Amino acid sequence: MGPSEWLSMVMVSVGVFFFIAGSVGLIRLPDVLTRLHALTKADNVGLGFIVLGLSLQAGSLLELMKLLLLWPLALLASSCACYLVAEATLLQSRRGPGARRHVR
Amino acid sequence: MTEFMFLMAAAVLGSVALGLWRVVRGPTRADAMMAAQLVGSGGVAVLLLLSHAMGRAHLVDVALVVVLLAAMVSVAFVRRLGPVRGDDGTE
Amino acid sequence: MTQESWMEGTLAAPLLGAVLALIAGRSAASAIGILTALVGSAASIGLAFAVSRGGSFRYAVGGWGAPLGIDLRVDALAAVMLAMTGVVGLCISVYAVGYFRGKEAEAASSRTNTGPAWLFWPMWLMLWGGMNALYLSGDLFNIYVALEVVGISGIGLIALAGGSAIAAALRYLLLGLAGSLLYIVGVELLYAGYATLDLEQLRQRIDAQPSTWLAAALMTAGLLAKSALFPLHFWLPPAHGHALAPVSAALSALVVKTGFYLLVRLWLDVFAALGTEHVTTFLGALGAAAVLWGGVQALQQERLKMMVAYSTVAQIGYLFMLFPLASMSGSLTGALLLAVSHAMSKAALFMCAGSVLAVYGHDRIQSLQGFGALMPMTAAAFALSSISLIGLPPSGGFAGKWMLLSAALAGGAWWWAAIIVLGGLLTAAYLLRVLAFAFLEPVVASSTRAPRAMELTSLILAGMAIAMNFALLPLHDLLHAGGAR
Amino acid sequence: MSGDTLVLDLVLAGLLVFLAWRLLTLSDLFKATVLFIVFGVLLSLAWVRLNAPDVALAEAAIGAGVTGALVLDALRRLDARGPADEAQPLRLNLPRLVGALLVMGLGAFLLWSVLSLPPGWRGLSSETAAAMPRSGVVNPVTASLLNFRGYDTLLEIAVLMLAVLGVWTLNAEPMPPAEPAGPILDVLVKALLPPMVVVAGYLLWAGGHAPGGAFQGAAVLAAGGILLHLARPFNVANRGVVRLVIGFGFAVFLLVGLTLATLGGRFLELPERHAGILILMIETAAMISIALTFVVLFVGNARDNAGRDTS
Repeated sequence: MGPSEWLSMVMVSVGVFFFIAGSVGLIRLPDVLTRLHALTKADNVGLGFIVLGLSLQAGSLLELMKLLLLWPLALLASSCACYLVAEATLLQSRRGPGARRHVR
Repeated sequence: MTEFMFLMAAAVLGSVALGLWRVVRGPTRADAMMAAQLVGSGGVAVLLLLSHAMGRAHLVDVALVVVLLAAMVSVAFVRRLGPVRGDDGTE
Repeated sequence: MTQESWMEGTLAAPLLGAVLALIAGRSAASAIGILTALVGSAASIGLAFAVSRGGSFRYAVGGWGAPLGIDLRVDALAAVMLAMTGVVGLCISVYAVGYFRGKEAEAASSRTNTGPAWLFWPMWLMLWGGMNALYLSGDLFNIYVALEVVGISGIGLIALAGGSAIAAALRYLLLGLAGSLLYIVGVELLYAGYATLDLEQLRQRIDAQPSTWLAAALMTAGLLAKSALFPLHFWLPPAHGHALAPVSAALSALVVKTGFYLLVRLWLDVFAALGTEHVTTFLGALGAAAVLWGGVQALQQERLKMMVAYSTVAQIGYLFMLFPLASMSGSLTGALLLAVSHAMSKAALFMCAGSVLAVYGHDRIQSLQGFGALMPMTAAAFALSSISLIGLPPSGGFAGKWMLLSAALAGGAWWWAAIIVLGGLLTAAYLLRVLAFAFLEPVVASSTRAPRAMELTSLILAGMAIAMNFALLPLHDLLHAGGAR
Repeated sequence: MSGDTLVLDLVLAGLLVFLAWRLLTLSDLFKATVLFIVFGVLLSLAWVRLNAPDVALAEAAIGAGVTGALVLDALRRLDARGPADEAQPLRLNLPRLVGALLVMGLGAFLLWSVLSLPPGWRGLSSETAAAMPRSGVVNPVTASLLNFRGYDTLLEIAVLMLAVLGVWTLNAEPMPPAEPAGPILDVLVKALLPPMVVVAGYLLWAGGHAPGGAFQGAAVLAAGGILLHLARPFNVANRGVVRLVIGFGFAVFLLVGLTLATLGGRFLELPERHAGILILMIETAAMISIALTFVVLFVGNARDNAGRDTS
């Protein structure tokens, strides 16, 4: 195995570590917002490392391009989604428990 | 290397399984949404790892589709079912 | 024109009409519908003549041929079903024009919206196209897809009535999906065993494996549910009883025959090598139970449409008596004749019920006193259809039952004969009960009239059901020439 | 299943079974919905492991994505009706027990019959391989769907079209108004729409030689439409343009088939030389129609005024 393989394996391992850390955070942390924080780390960083590690091994330019397109999309999507969830949570807690969102 | 990638894929899947505990446990709807998101990115990671391990480049396409669809579903979650119940454990 | 072009017309006309009606929308849907119905029924009748002259043939869609591609198989059995669908379908289309025009006039006077009533046309033509595809098909998976087309368009059509019909449509959907699931699992098992989906190739390769028996059982269960044979009939009366009149006519007269047709194909042809005597007896016994149960239920109904719907439950039972009698000569001719004349008389009965509803605003049998005087054409249609359904001579129903009866007696199976006679008596009881009310003095004078097109088409269909009496010999010849078994 | 993949496959299979069980027994519909979406993603992974990437794509896009959004939408409508009766947790009674035993028996039998398939069972793969050079495409799945068994696909497209008609017959209650979209949601929509369109086009094109095709492309395209609708609700009532697009794919497919029949071939017999371009044409039309179909299924038939019973 050459150095690029080793580097790939290290990066993938780091990525997987972040995934596991994210899940542990999702289980252990006390409230919605902190759990959200943990999850976003897993999403963004974990997937990022895995993509980086694998892109070292990409077989073709097209594959590399797709891999490198994929991560920013995932980053954008999960960050925005987390923001939206957090916003909804805050709105909800301001209105008090039991209130329905669509009731104005 | 192949074996390593399969094992890593299994590890990501395992962490997704851990996250599912949150879905079942709750207590708020936001938690369940988060877990669904985790499955989205976890699924993508598994697909990418499998793409390498199984030697099938086009699995990256499947991952791309999962990313886009997961984003849409996340928005659907928030827009359709923002947390209706009280937060911080009151159910 | 060649056999092939008649077949292509039969296959494509309703499908093309459906999509054109959809694109055209409210303004032109009914015109496209009538035009399509004319072309489609002409094509299917032409096909029947072509088959009677040239015999059965196969047609490789896409040019690949089985097992890779899909082969259609057009024989006399298929041709009869297609022609039946064509003739009854044309009448239903004409009736529907009058029916929806009447609804519109009613809506205009009460200033309500008729809503999406025009959606009837694309869905009905698609249903027709699905049935044609199913009768033409010689491929198990293709049949599955055709079943789906038939099922989904049927659900949409039932839902058109709104209100309580929605629940009936949903139940029909769930049952249809369950039936499809059972069927497709069976198909997968057969494909795993014999690496083909073609009916003819399957017939040649089939042997009595356990998985083949399981496949056969699953497919049969699915198809029995779809053809509403007792005891899987429970979904039919609410669905057919709540739908709009032209929809009820199409479902009760035509759609329930698709499941029966497929079971005939499977058990009397494809699976024949399995040694199927106890299965055919079982199917016949279910049919006998359906005849009795459906008849008794029909007697107790207070609404005309529900009564007619329960009558369908019973009449389907008759068709299934073919299975135990299939080895007797003439039984297939008899069952087919019964199927065709039932299609005509049942469509006519639902049309009559629709006309009655249009005039009276309800269909409670007790309060329909004297509708014979108010609507003589409808009453005549009702009476003629009743003659055929009961099986009095001369009528298609009589000839069909006669053939089955003599097949049963020739085989010494007097118990099947007894059921046939008993079922006829039950049918007479519930139909004559309505007719008795028809010819009493009218108690209400109603100024509303059903559109002429509605009353006339029901009368024509009922007349055809009678005339089917004389179709016995031509049908026999067609089956002979077209090589159905 | 070699040693390399054993752990992964066991975890995956175990998770799927666990999810299926929880899904059926949870009394909270919301959680069940989440698990349903999760189940879809994992099922797509299972299809990957079974070497069926085309199915994996369809499952990820339609099974998890579009269907998930539909179920969420339905759940919101139930929510809006006020405190719905929470679904009763599934208890075991005698009929259910009998049903469960029957299904398990059937499952066991299916398993047995799969295991008893002759070793090296190939189905029709040698016939398919022999016909591939004449099919106009390289991906055998696309060749089957659009050429060898294109007639099936034509009728499947009819089923999708019928689904739209079915939705139009129902007068759904209008969706309760949502909060206006915030800036972040706007950014997300603007940023995601272009890649969605590109990916849909890519999948359509890739279908000729790799997993992909009209259904998968359409699902991604539809996801874009649904996303847009979620941010800024719009109406796709049965107007002329909408109906034209819905019927377009089916009409093109059918007309191609009929034209070929009148030109001397058989119905849907694609001439070898032009098969590739005809397939692309049919798929493009189908993709556009199917995408709009999914969007209509999601948006529904909410009328401006309260849904009136029009029976």
